[in-house]
Amino acid sequence: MSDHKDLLRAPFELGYTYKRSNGPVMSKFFDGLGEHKILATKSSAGKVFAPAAEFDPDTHEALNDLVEVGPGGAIESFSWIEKPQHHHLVKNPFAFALIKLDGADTSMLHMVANCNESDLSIGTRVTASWSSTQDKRITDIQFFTLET
Amino acid sequence: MKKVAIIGYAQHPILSNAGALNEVELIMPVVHHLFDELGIDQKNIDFTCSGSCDYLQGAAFAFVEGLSAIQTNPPIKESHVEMDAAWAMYESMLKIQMGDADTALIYGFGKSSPGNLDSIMSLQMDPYYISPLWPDRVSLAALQARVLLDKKIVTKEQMLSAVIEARVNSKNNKNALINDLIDESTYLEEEIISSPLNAFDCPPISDGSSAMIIASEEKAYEYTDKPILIEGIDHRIESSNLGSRDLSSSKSLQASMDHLQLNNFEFDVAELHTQFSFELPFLRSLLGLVDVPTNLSGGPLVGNVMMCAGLDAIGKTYESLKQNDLHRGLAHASSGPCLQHNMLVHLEKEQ
Amino acid sequence: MSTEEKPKDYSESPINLEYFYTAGSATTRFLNQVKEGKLVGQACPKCKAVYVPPRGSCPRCGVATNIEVPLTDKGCIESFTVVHIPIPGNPIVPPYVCAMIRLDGSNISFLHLIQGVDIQEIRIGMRIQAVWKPKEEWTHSLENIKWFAPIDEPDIDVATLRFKES
Amino acid sequence: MFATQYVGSFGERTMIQAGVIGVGQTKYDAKRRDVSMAGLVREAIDNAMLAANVEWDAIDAVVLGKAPDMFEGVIMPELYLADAIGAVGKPVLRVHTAGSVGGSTGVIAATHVCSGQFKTVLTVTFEKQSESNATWALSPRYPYSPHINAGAGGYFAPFIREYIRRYDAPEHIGWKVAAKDRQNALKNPLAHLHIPGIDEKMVSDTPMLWEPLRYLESCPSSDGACAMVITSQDQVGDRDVAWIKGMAVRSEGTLSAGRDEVNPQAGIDCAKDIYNQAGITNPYKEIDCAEIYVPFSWYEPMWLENLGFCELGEGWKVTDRDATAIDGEMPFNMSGGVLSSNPIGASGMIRFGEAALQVMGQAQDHQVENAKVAMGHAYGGAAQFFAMWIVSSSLD
Repeated sequence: MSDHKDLLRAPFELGYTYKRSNGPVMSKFFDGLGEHKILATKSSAGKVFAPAAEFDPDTHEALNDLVEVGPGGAIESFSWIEKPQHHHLVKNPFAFALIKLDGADTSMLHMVANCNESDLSIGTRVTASWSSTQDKRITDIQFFTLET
Repeated sequence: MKKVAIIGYAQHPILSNAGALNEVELIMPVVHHLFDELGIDQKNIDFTCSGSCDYLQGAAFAFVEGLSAIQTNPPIKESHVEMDAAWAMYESMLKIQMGDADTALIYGFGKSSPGNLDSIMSLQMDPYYISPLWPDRVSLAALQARVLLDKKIVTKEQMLSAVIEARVNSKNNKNALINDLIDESTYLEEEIISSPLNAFDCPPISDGSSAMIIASEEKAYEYTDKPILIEGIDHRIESSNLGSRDLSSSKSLQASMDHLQLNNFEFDVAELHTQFSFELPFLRSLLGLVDVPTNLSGGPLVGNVMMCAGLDAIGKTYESLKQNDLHRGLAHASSGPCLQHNMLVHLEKEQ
Repeated sequence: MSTEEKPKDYSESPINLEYFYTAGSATTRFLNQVKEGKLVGQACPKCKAVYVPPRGSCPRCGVATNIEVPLTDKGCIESFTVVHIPIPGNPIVPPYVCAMIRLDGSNISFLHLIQGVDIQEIRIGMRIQAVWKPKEEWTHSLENIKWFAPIDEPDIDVATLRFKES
Repeated sequence: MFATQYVGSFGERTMIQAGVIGVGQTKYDAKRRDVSMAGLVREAIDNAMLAANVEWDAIDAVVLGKAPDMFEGVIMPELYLADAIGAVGKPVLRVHTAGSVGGSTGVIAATHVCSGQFKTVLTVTFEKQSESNATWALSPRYPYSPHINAGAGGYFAPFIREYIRRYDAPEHIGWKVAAKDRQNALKNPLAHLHIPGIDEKMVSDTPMLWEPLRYLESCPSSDGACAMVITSQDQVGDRDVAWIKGMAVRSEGTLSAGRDEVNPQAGIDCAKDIYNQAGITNPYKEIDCAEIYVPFSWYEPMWLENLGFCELGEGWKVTDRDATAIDGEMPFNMSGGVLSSNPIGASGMIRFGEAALQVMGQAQDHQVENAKVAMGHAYGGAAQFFAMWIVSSSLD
């Protein structure tokens, strides 16, 4: 048997840039981000899903009625990261948060930055901060910041 | 419907880094241990099913490598779920109930040490809206913890005692990875990873494997006078849309409780696949287990082998019933962020 | 004339994960020998089948291969293909021959390259031997063998290679 | 003490009879850029539920299958897809058995019904290969491993060469299968490859990829999904049904001494098992048509032999005398097969589903006249994982 210290051990990277085709609903959502708009989908029962969901989880209905929500909203929950890990996109202390955008019935997971942990609580108002990029990705919203 | 019994369970000692062992070397000892204990070999097994996840160690087809641990000459009836091995047990049970098998071998293996579990598990999320933000598994759990704390469904004191008790209970599990005791001040001084969770609230990075053998009730009597039967089993998933879920409750578990008629049912013991401290008091309350000895093995907080920990909860419940004068046990397995997918297994020892 | 770039109909999602590969015990034992220029298979204690490279088990019997069996670097071509297309991440320039190499005394084959011969000459059953890199370049990898090249020995009937339990 | 030898028919094994009442597929294509993963999967599900004439409240459980998560970079996609596949509030299982997964997922879905735990089960499999590159995803580069990887074709080509050597098969057999399956694909509007005027000459004129395999002798890389609704006898009503008369899986270890990669024992055993269950003694005579997993042309003659449709060494002759053509004695891959559409994780279920469509009389332009008994087959890994079933238009 080999001793642990003799063990062969080497780093490797599993890296690939995936190509995501967004489909009709999410394409409109990502196009909307380019115009600094956040789109949601509205079910036949009137429930508003933001970001624009393709399917209603409960009725299984395919959703395609798009409505604009936000860009402001209230925090429903958050987790504060004092020391971001290297894979995190924000390098200073920040939060992941569930944000219920104005006009939506469900909340959206994103990041909240440029603030302190003590600034945040459930109900705190935040608003989208737009990224300079337009990659048709969720990162086109850079993060959310405290509403002034 | 045909009844199914658990007739054996084995767990590899949980390691922080099993680098010295490849998949085959992890799986073989637990399977051989079970075979030796029951005096059988692979030829006595009608169906074999495993659970694992390629991404944990970054190898496509980890389960194909793992299959080399099993005797496959002659070829075997075999399948694999890319899920916790608790679901491999579920599939195996259906095979027995259908009449296509009388015995089944289930195994799971997982090595979380080769990669960064926090970033890897981000890929469980919606690939368009969520995973590009790389939310780590602790932060996702923390979102649920905060909701539960805010609604006073769980208290900080309960989280502390979940952590302390897990370490006390680890003495019951010779395979536990963590067995040092901590006190309140140590817990309170620990650095927060993602508030409100600190490192003690989170399960340790773990490598290991587990195996189980189940059989039809009839077959089980060939092995034991007091089979431990799966009296009820149910699993359900919830929406992937975290923002549309009520994180202060569990629709899936409530539905399973109703389906299995477990509301107000009295269990003697329970093992829950609660990976984070707050999940234990949350689920104990939800499942009516407040007065039931729960996670006597220490649970995932003292060793959490991904793709096995759910099967381990079932196995540990089985062991509790087998080794003690206990009658009814409840096991819980889960998958996905914020307890998205849950399984309940109601075990009873024949009296 | 400038060609206008077609708008992308997809979004890019880079996923880069870093891992540490650990070889495990059986592979470590094997590769430690490869580093010394030796090929050491592992045999099944039950059926005696010899595995190279070993993964630590005999899937025929489901037991650990705990017997070390030194092998030569000679063998035969159990079968092969001529690869004509470039493979992502593979630096070898096509066409090249990728063969199932069966070392003498072993009971499974592994894939490696064949060179040092006209591609048209290569056939199933052909005798071959490893061509090693210079010793100073040896590492813990079968890449220490640059390729296998034919040797002047009569072909083998591959039907005789099939393992049978004695 | 424990060994159980199973003999006798499927009906004797299980008290509950199950059948397919709806098959749904997507249009297969190299790149389905018009849909998300959820949208792709849902397209197949909507088609299956429409064909089965069932609503969501009739679905008791969902079984999802696909090949490695690395193809799409989504871990355990049943979690993300729960909403799209209508699984919320229900049990869902995710199967992964390499290339055979589409078939084994069908078997597991039917097992859900035959166990007596569920009445009606929705099963769906998919692959969206355009999200990445299959050759990369199947074998990323690892430390200490030589740069030998030559893709799936490079892996299977040596087995094919050994088959050709063993039985002295002429090279045009591969071209013939490739042309025949693509001609069938012209009758299947959902097929990925539609090559007008395809014939042996066109195949033989395409570049060599992995000798002896030419470009058109290899399967494409496709996006697509396939779904089925499987239900128990008491739920069928007056619907068209493909009754499951036999189903089985078999596996053997990759690197196992004595394994014959050309004619794997696991395939032989799996076929014998389903024939035994379905009461079939002469598959060539008693099976009307088959959808067999042929990703590289030569696998048709190889599987003809492995599955007992003919003696060893005779497979290429069966192909050569056009017996596997859609109007032949033993039609294989009427839909165009894996050679014409290959969304890997779904490819096995497409075989199972197309077999069902044949006995339900719903295969439209690629229908085999009067097909009553059909076989679906899938294989994966290093030709080591097998899943098969026999479906019939009647329960007796």
